Amino acid sequence: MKTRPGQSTKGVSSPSKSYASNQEIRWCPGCGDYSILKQVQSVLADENIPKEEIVFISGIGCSSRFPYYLDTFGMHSIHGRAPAIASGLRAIRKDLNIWVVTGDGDGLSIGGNHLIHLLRRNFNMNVLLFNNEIYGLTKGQYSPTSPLGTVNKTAVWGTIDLPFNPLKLALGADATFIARGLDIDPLLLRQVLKRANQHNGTSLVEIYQNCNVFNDGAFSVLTDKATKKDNTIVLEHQKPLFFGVNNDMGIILDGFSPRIVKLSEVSENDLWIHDEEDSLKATILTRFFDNPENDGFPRPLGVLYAVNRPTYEDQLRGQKKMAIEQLGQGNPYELFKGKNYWEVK
Amino acid sequence: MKTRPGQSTKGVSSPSKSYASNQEIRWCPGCGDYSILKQVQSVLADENIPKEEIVFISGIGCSSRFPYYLDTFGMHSIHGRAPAIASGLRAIRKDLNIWVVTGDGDGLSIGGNHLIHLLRRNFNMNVLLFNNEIYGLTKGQYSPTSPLGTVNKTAVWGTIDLPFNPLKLALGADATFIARGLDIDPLLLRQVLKRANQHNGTSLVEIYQNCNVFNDGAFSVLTDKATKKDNTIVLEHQKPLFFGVNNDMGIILDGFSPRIVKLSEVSENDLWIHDEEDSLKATILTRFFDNPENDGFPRPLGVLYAVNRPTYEDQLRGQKKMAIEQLGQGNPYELFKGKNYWEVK
Amino acid sequence: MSINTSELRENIVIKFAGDSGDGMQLTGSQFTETAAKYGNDLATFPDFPAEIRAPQGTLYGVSGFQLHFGSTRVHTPGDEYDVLVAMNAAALKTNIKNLKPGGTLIINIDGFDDKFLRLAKYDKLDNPIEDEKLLSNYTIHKIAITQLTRKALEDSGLGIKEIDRSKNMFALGYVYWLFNRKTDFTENYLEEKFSKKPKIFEANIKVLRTGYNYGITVEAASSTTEVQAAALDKGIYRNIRGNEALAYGIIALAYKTGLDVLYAGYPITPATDILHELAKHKNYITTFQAEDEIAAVTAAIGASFGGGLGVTASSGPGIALKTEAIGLAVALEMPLVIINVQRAGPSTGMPTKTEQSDLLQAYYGRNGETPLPVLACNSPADSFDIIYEAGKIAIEHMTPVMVLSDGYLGNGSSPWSIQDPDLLPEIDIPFANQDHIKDGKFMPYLRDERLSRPWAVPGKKGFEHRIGGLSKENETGDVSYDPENNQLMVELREQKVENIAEFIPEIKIKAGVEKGDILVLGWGSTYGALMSAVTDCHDQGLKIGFAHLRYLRPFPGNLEKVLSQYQNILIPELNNGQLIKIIREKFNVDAIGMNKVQGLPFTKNEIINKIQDILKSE
Amino acid sequence: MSINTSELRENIVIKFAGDSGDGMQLTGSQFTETAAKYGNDLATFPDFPAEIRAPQGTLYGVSGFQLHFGSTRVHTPGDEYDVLVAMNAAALKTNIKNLKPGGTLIINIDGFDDKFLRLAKYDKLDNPIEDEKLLSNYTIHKIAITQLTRKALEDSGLGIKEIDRSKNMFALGYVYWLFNRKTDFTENYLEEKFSKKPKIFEANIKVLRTGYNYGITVEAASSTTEVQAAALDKGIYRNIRGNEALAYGIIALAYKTGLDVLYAGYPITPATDILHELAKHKNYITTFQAEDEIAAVTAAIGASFGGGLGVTASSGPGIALKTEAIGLAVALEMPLVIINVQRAGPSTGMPTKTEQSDLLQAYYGRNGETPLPVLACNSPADSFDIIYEAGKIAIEHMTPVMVLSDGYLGNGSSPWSIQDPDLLPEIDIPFANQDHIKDGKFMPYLRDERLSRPWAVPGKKGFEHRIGGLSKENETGDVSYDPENNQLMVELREQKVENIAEFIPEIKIKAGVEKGDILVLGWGSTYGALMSAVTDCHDQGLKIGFAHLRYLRPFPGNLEKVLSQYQNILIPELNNGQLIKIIREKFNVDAIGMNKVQGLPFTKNEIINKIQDILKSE
Ligand SMILES: Cc1ncc(C[n+]2csc(CCOP(=O)(O)OP(=O)(O)O)c2C)c(N)n1
Ligand SMILES: Cc1ncc(C[n+]2csc(CCOP(=O)(O)OP(=O)(O)O)c2C)c(N)n1
Ligand code: SF4
Ligand code: SF4
Ligand SMILES: [Mg+2]
Ligand SMILES: [Mg+2]
Repeated sequence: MKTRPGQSTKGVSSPSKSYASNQEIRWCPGCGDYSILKQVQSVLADENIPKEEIVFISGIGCSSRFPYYLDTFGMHSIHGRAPAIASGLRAIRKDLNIWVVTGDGDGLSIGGNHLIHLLRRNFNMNVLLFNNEIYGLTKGQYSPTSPLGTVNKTAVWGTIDLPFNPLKLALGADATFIARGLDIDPLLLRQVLKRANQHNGTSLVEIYQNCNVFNDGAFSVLTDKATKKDNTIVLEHQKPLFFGVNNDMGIILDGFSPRIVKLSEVSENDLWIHDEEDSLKATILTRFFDNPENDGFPRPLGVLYAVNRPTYEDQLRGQKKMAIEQLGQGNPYELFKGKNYWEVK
Repeated sequence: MKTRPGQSTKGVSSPSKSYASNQEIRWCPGCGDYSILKQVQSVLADENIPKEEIVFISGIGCSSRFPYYLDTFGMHSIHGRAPAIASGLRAIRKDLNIWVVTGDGDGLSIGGNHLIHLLRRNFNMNVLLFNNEIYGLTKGQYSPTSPLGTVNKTAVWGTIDLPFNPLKLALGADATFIARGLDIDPLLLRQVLKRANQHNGTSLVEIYQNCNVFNDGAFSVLTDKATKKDNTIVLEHQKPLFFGVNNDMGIILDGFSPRIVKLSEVSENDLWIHDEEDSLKATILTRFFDNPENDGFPRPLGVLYAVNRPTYEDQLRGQKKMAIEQLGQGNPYELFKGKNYWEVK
Repeated sequence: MSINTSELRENIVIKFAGDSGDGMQLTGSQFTETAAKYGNDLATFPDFPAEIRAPQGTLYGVSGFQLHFGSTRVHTPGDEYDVLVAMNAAALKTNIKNLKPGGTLIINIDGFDDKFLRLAKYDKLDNPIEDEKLLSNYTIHKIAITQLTRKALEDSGLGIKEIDRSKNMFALGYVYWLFNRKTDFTENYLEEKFSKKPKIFEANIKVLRTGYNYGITVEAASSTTEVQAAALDKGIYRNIRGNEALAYGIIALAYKTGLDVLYAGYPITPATDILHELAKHKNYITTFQAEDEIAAVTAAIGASFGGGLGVTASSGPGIALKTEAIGLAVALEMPLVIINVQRAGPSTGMPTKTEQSDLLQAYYGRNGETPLPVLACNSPADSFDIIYEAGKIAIEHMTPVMVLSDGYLGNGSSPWSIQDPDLLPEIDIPFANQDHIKDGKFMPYLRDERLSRPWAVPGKKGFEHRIGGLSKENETGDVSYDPENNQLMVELREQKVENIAEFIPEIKIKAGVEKGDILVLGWGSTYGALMSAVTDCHDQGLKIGFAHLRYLRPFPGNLEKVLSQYQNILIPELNNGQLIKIIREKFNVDAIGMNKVQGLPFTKNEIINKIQDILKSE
Repeated sequence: MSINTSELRENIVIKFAGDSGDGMQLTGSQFTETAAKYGNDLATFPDFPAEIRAPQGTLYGVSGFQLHFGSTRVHTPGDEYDVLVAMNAAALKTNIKNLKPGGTLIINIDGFDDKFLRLAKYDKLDNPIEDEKLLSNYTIHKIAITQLTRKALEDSGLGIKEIDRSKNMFALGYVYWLFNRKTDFTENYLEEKFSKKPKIFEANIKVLRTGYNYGITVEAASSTTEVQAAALDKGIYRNIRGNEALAYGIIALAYKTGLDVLYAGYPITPATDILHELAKHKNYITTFQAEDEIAAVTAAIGASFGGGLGVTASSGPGIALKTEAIGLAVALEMPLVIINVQRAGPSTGMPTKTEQSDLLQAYYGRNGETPLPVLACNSPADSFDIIYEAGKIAIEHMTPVMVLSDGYLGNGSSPWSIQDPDLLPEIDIPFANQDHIKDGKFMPYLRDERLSRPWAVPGKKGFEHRIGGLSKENETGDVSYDPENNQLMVELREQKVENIAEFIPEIKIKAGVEKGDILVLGWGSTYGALMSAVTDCHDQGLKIGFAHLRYLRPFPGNLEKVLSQYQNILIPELNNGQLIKIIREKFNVDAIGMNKVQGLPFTKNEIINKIQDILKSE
């Protein structure tokens, strides 16, 4: 568990239902958010984190309604600012288990700056970025992740803004943990969420989420049974990269260039071995789909990158401790007086 | 020239002085900004851009006083927003030559989001990021580029925020042009500025600038005669990477890992050949100094990366043209009436 | 057998209510467009749930569309309904209290099974459609709309979900019959909308006609109802929503001035519809969806600096984010139009509901002394005029201008007497010229008789200049820390805005007496309710007058005089008292406030009651 | 030979003026600290150029430090100087107009060579130090300070630049002699400051003593001047700058409440000094330099949600950016302290100059109905009390509180009667407890008699709850779109803030009569000037009173009564009329405004003149 490693022995595992609040869930029927909620609840239960130690902070958007549905502490704040709110919370509360829930609009459009600053600072928390490539709550405008040429209410002639590649951007901002999951691949999502929660630092999890009302099927090639295996690749640390309906395709690195190969044609030893700690390889992985040369590459899922770096709050506390040792913490009267006081009698 | 390629034949080259405004320059004596101003004026003159077609937009900071000192159009706006202002201007004015001047605080702290969105959109303009690793105008607080452990007014116990690596962040945001110059290497700076100006898209030029009042010597190893050659490497497209006081050091790529070699020990053919269009190599270049493994690497200067991608304004104009062709541009009365009007007589 | 009798009515208020998935907005707007075609005056009030797709059958998932149409002037969507169409139990429950005694209640009985009753929190033993006492108050039409729709489409080859989705057409067809209106407008609409989905098109048409025919067949009503065309002024009309009218006004500004208009926005409810509309018209203007509200307003400022006209819109929280940049535009004296389609606050509040609580923010919500003109639309159609006037002021007086609309106006609609853009007032663009050059130097802050400065656009040789947010010397615009100059500039900017009073129309008494016991003074979207209420009270012989502010800063020059003609000033607002503060302060008038902060517009009766209270307490 | 005569004076205003590189701020603050040590009451006014390091000798590069010290109560830094130290021609030019006739003028004649004269825009034929007419008005001390300093240090081994940098110590030493004060305080200071640079330390000491001895030796004055200790109330005092006092007040809040205080800020002039000070005291509080102002205020909100106290500060433009988030804090009913160290606006304005023009922004500058308490400090020392009171209100009433200071208070200093934190008023923290649980569910918006809600901090089992910016049901805090509930919550939040009037002290007449012709009503940093002016006028027999608001929202309960005791209400403000708007609106009082928007504080005489004008025009 994220904040108290020894915790899980503390009690019996809570059933995930006990993490559900008494509020009626108000997403559209069929929305991918339901599945994500379920997996999060189940991970909280598996990790056996006491409800009262959990805080969910969100911005504004469909996804950002998330905290209402968990019987933990939570704040549904304002658009784009959840990372900053959570940073302030974490700065004084090392003991809590903190989650940020955001969307592609909330986290990358209005909130992009807070997100990249959070990543470089590396406050320990889990950021779940629900990427549905659309603004759901405001009813269907394009977002910073909508593919080029997307036609919708605000892009009548098609978008011309190159979308962000969120995980690539995160690497540019020196993220220590980046991962990707799918709303309707519960097993993988739970695994990724657990890893994120165990990471000590900011973990950014991009979750592809279907908005069945305004952007239905955006990820269907990645989720439909028929196409999924050929179009996704699940990464595992120190395991070779292979994929495909019959698990018969692999990826090798030819210099800097990844290439797809048939397993029948190369030995498994020649395949690219996933190394979570290699940021350059992670960079190549993030580019599997926005580099035109890499057309046809499977979408990497799982943990792309994970390294350790001191968290902001640990360093902050270190400084605080040092300051207390040096300066004490008692009545600040002496501080106030300073050296140049005088007395009037 | 940026906006009118055929321009330079238009008239005689203007002396750079004619680009100076009548305002007294009010930077601290000795500030690196003076030299940058001079090089910019000289590039404007060399490129022979008519004064009235030039616009400088800046935010707030010492660096952002820049527009006042040029006899062109200019706006000294508000903190962090220059990229957005310039985007709005460019959206309707394809004909101008637009420059954004910003600082490490202005452009990367409060303005970070506008900057990364500008880069992905690729509006054609030149962004000059004066990086002095400090907040100058507000008198010496740390900035998002201050090295870890920096001690100053707001970091009495040393900074604990991992600094941004601006060019790496820019690559993460899909910049099409990134380059780096030094305030007091006029020749190189002019070359870089010219290239930036010729690039059709957003060109981000990071300029290391000495703030001799609050952060004196931050870049002295890169600028002092004695250390400069060993600590910088000037990139040239399709040229091998070598450097050093005696030009006797080179860099090779060993898999993904750059290694410093003595020229005496390898043949020039084995050196890394700079390829401006290779984004992965550019990524490695940006990491020369923030990867602990790369300790002792020279700081890359010049153009790290430059590729072409359609500019935002060109695509916007394309859509506008299409719309005009399809819908006309005359009196919108018919549009207003729509189909469901009725007449009261 | 058909019914031949037809009752003549002046005004009808009809409410369509059902699940948000039931297509009530479409049903309502189709009926509205048809009413418009028949020449009725009208006002609409769509009312959506906060959720995108709330679960079926729940109380909070009820979506409603209210239409008031008539052969006389219509000012509001109406307080109470003559006709209520309730597609399920939740729709009935949330709306029945506003159905007039004796009104017509059309019920889809298939929406009242156990499940629907439970979701609507009715005890299943108390099914309202079997509650004789309740029903006896109304004329009841119980119809198994869902069943009949399914029946009609049983051979359509469509799935049950798709079939059920067209049951709103049954209701619409039935109501068309009830009001003696043809279905052809809607048929044309369906044809266009589903041109690529012929099966769906055919199903919808079939159900629409089934509903219509059902009316004929079962002789459900003793008579149908006739509402004749209204006696509007001569002209070409269309029905228009407020946000659409704002968009068209912006297009008119682009067309008339020839300026490149940049509309830069960031999505937010309820302002986004303006962007949706404008995005279609790239032939007239450029739209830019920015990364946030700050980028939107600053991009607009950039466009204005470039000699275009920058326009931006948002709602409450988004406007808050823009305030720093608006301050820059004030300091620069830059034309800029900012639209605030207000919604219920504070903070996120109730984003889909209406409120007027950003007036003080418009006045004072910036750091430093930052006066700017504030205008407010009073009806959906008026939004066109207001935005055009705002643009004219922004350009002619070189100033940012704030336009206040709200969710009620933005989503609601009213008939608009379409204006030929060629006949709109001319706009005089204060471009810089040689007169603004002194000793060879362009003077960007040399002022004309309006105190307005010249606009010098990049590209114009000899007019190079730099401007910024630092204190500027008058005339030269150079940075200046001179104390007296700073005071002068603060005063000049204030005076410039005050002077606009000379360029705007005086305020007129819109209803009632010119002198008397009470003046009802309103602003913005409450116009309709106040107008109707005062008209009624005046008809009853009360000495009451009604004036409505479209210009809130500066006020019309004669406002003080008008106020002095009445014993009492009543200021009803959909906020906790904002205009009243400004009026009290400016004119030392002890006005009476009336405040509603419920996300809902005033009803006429609320106003009438308040007026009567005041007169009683005298 | 030494001078034995010493003239006794009650009050002295001295101004040190020179280049920003001349160390005038250090000189001024050293003299100030010594005056404080001698027990004088005092007030300071540092005045820097806008540039970081303006070029030497220029007019806009003059840096000044003004000190008023005395044996009687001192309220302002003074309108005119008794003593002016001018290190160069530019310093003389910009300051001579404020030197009292007969005052003492100390001139560094080395700062008047051709180059300095040219930079100061003096004609070189008109060297002011040779202008007998000019000089005859003052007691002149012409000294070749630069030369004498160089001479003193010729063997020091230091370079000329470093030598010249210590010439301020000569001036300081000389002035110490003039006022009969010892140099030892400054010597101790230098020892500490240059502990690692012994050469520099020695040079400074030497020059300091050289200056002092020069006074003795040349018998430059016929007598030295004596200013005795002031009769302050009993207590331990120190001299404190406003921004420092704010920082200490925040530390006191942390100490007294035991809460984790998070101070989250983003640098901006003149608020940043608070962060500079607090960053030193990580033993008491946590500081966080955020990426922008929005991140700063939201981080503070996050800390408060976590059971800490969030504090944030900024100046005008930065406060504008925070307004959306402040609205959230109002809706959440979350303790939060926001400090606005105001500066001259609008927009970037004159960042290093003072103004009071963000009061209306503090009141109204947010979307929706967002009432919050507003407090303002009236002196540097009062800043400590105000911030402590603000924190107490924020916590006890669960509300964001806005504190207004300004550049003049933030940078200026005054003696502070140091308070023992243990003796400060207790703060009652409304933590949630079992009483707030109903039917097993925690009720985050169940209100106490103050209408304040309980604070349940993450980690507390059984108190899990979710809050947000959407409209909330009273008591449960659940999202609610119920119209009446929304109105109720708007009214409760307003009432909660209004009720605070019961917890704050009444306003008192600080000077003059309790009933009479004019009440001068002020707020914020103008306290000193108004106090002195009214005291003078009252001494002259005018029927005038003075009251000053520290609580601006809500107002003290007796304010209306106090206002009613005077014929006229005069409201002087360093803005274009802001408090006056609120007073007029709230109390229907036709107050008279007096407005200065020059980046400068009022002088006493400006106020006196205005008072006399009003009385004359009666
Ligand atoms: C300051 C502000 N600006 C704009 C909005 C309107 N708004 C609400 S949610 C949203 C975008 C939602 O998109 P995303 O974050 O992708 O979430 P989704 O609804 O798709 O889950 C916007 C623009 C707002 N509430 N506040
Ligand atoms: C909204 C706002 N916040 C803060 C400031 C204060 N401020 C002015 S410049 C600056 C930072 C300057 O740093 P940088 O961009 O690195 O420029 P430099 O002065 O170092 O050239 C800050 C914080 C401001 N003017 N406006
Ligand atoms: S609009 Fe889209 S994202 Fe939002 S709840 Fe509905 S399906 Fe989900
Ligand atoms: S403070 Fe630093 S960056 Fe600013 S003008 Fe001075 S030397 Fe240059
Ligand atoms: Mg989304
Ligand atoms: Mg900087």
